[in-house]
Amino acid sequence: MSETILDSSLFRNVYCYVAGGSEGCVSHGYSEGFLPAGYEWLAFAITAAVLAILFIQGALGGVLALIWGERRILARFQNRVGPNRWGPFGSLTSVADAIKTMFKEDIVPDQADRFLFNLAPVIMVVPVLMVFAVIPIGVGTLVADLNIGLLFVIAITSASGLAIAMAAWSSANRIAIFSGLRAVALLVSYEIPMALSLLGVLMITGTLSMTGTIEAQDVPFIIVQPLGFLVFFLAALAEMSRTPFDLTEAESELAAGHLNDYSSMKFGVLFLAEWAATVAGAMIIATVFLSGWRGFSPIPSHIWFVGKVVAVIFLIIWIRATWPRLRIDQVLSLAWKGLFELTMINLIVTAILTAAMADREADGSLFSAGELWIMAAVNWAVFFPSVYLIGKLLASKPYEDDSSEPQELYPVATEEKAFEGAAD
Amino acid sequence: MNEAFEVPTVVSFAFWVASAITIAAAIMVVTVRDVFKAAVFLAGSFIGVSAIFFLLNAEFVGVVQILVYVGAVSILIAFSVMMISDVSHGSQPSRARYASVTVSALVLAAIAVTVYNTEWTLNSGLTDPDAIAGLSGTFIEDEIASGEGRVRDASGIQASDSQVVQTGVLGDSTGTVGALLVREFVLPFETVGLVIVAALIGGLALMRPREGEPDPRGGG
Amino acid sequence: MTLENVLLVSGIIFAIGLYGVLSRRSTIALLMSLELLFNAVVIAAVAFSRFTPSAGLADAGAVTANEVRAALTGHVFAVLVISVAAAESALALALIFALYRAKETVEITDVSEMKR
Amino acid sequence: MTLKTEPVTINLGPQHPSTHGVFRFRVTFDGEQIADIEPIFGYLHRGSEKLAEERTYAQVVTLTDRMDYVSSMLSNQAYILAVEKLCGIEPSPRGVWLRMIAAELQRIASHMVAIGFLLQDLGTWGTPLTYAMRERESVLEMFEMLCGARITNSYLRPGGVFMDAPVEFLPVLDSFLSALPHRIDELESYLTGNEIIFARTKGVAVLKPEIAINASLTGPMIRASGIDWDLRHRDPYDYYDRVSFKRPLHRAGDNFARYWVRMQEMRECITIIRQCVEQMEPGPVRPSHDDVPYLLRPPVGDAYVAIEGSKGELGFYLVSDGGISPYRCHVRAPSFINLTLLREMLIGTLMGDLFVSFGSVDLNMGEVDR
Repeated sequence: MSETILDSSLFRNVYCYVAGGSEGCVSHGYSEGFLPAGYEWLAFAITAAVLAILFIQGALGGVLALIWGERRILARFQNRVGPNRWGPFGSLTSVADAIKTMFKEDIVPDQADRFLFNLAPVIMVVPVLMVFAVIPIGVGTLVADLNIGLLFVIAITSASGLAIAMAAWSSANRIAIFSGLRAVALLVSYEIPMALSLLGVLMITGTLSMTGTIEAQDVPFIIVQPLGFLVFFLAALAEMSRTPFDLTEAESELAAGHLNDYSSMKFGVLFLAEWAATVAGAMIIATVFLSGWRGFSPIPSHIWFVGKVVAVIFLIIWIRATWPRLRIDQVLSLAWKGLFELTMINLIVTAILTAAMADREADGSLFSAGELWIMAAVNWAVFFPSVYLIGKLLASKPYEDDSSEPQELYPVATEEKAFEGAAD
Repeated sequence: MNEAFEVPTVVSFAFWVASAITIAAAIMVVTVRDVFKAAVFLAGSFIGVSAIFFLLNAEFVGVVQILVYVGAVSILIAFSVMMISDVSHGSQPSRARYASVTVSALVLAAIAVTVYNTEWTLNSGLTDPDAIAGLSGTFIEDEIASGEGRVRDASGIQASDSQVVQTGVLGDSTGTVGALLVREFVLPFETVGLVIVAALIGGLALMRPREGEPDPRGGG
Repeated sequence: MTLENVLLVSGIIFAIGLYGVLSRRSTIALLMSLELLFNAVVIAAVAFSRFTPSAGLADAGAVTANEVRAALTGHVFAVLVISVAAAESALALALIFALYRAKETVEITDVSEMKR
Repeated sequence: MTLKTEPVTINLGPQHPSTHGVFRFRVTFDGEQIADIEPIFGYLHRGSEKLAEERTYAQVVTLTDRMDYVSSMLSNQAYILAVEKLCGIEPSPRGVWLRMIAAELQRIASHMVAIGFLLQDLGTWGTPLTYAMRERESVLEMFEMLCGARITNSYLRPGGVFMDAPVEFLPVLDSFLSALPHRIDELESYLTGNEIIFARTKGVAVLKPEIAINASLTGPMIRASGIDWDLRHRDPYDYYDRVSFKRPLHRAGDNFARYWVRMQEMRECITIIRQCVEQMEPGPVRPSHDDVPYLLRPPVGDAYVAIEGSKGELGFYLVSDGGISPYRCHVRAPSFINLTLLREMLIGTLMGDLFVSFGSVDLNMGEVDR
């Protein structure tokens, strides 16, 4: 087990710096470390702790940057200035907000179930932070290259539904319970198209590992798998509860949903978890569909990755700035009547293509770039008619009879004075 | 005993921790009165079981456990508790509590006696180096397509271009489980698919609007 | 962590689940206990996969790939059991809802119609 | 969801982000579906009608500003018309044209607010709201030019307006009116073709014409149900019989129809204002103080005047006992009357529709509670 974890170079670098001497490190050119032999477990623990702190801090910084960026971009969309007081271009506003949140009074409602109420933020934030561990943010820069990375991400994020349900139920607040019910219905429904849309990618890469997925993308999968990308993107929006699927905390309906009764740092943690989920979701989209850290050589891989993540986040913010929210029944029917069918079409087409071209290439990958381009052509040919058809199917019905059509009456008011002095 | 199947102390320790969490959570599930809390403890128990799966080199099963049980089953149970406020007031244990404890204890005793009195054929008793490599080392397979090819220990051999060095099935179980599911066990696999479809239709049939009830707007 | 220990843990969880099935009155709590029973069985299946060799491996002679793969039969059964359990719990919840709709209760002692 | 589950009763409001002030619903939900709904108001009750009995006729104008604070010019207009009828004052032509311009500008501002907040209720995170509020801001700036106040204008006086428009006003008005169609097009291209807005608003909270008439709904609400009822056309006050305009009707009676009617009415406001500017001639903006003194003492009697407010028929009923202040002042508040159908509109809809339908009524708590 430890061998697979050691394979990721980030972990190896830190581990060998601390432990040195051991077998795996010597073969990679490391010499002495700080610790004597026999204390590998301590080195292991130190490495894990260091990386965990590093990644959590990274995630936190990403979240603060995202909050600031979102506020600035939203302001730009809305003809406003946005936060511009604290720090250059207001970039320290999120920090100030975080500090303010920490100093607020921690309130637990009288009727709340204290155990669940306190536990919910933890359950909410831990899975999201665990996702960051398997995402390669540059060549070899990841904590653990799990051989089941993609499945791990889907599985671990599904726990957030339980956390929302816990937060909602323990608040003993009926509006929060609505949020919990919605969250459960929404998350359980969207997990299915989300997992199925990744299955198409899986057929092409033949691996669940994140690194393997990136290495297989001689052509970014957004081109090879347009349907898969569309469905995964929408499902990810739903899982992150972003517009237009932000029903769990629909501001105009539920105020803040399950967050209603939280205050101080518990609120901060729940809030952090949601925004971290957005960052993580954008990272996964960038990894799986935008070929992760791959790019042209003069620019380092980390910059490529960050650039792609920022592009995805911008798209998400753009959607938030412009789209209204869907209703719960529409959200669910979109999942079951729209996205599910689209993934099925995608799966069938991809399966046929994969079967037709399944032969291992010389470099060990399943498909060459040329074959990926053929796949892309076929998939795009399928993409437009299927999206059009499903869209037609789901579109709101026009008014049934002609009489419902709007009309404008032309006659001048004085010529057709039907009522005489109604007010007298 | 051979070293390949020896369990490291760290893993052993982690197993006991995971087991303790699982059992404690399971006890809470059957004793706590608040059904919603029971559902949360159930999720905790599921996570503990999935940790045990990870420690038993069954990553795929562990992830499926989280995905299905934590992500769907326990959430659906919590959903039901929220919808049916009848249960939220708490569920009393029935009067048959002592009888239940007795029965359970007897079953546990029977299991324990059986487990400790059986002479298990263990992996650690294996001597064939090829078999050990196939399970937990790295191996090379002669004819990959048919599955009948001979397995050879890859640790001493320089693999040629046509040969693929594979990780032992216990080291990297995901691919093998997938292959097994659609080859040897395709019939049970399809049957399970049928069962799920049947459950889906059954659930819909149970929940469909009855005669005279107002038709709900929209899908869902 | 030996096979016996894992099986013992599995047995303990099974016993706890059994206690829950026998003693709880709420059908939802009953369902949860049933899931514990399933989990106990799955742990045992995976443990056998990990610790005991498949039939062909213990014998002398050439080891084939199928024999090696057969060591993971327990994993396959675990996956199948989990799938069936998921279907079962979905159906059970549908039944509980139907029960609640008809009887306004989910307590199992209140719905024993045959007794009367 | 057809699960027969225990109904949940929730108090939404008075402290809630989308109750347009301090309104309170006591809603009984069956799942997400609304089983019963009881509107509760009075949280903004300030006794304006009673306060009016303590003030002179001129002072009451300031109270009307604070009734419907997003269309105070229209409240002013209704009150002033009632006073004029009570006292038999003949208004000055230029003053009437000016107050028609002010009223139509106010209608644009009010509809912009209605549309902006309706879309805010749909969950658009403020983008259409800021676009709509930008237009309202231009209108408010013009009000500032007219009378020095932006929201609580008190611009109108018995017989005309407080003062003539400054020379800069008409050019600004002209540039605003030429820009506005493009702005409305912009807003409409952003909204009217949006599939999510279609899906959320079409066929939701339908009001049949019969029900709408029975409940004496007025304004955009009833015109969205297909009833051609516009007091500017049916019972012209001021000089509305000298201008021509279209009356947009929609027959669906749903949330989308109400949104659409408001959108089109803003375009008609532009043509009305242009006609007013064309027909306006120089002259006094109100009668001299010899004819209309500050301290009005109307003869004993009563008067009811209703105008087409931004939300519907806005009527003022004044009773005079010959004193310096009204003996009784009653307001027919369109927001209040339009609210009476909330129950019929909303039962059976989902929670997400609740606030959208509520927003589509376009009510103002200051006017509902008075």
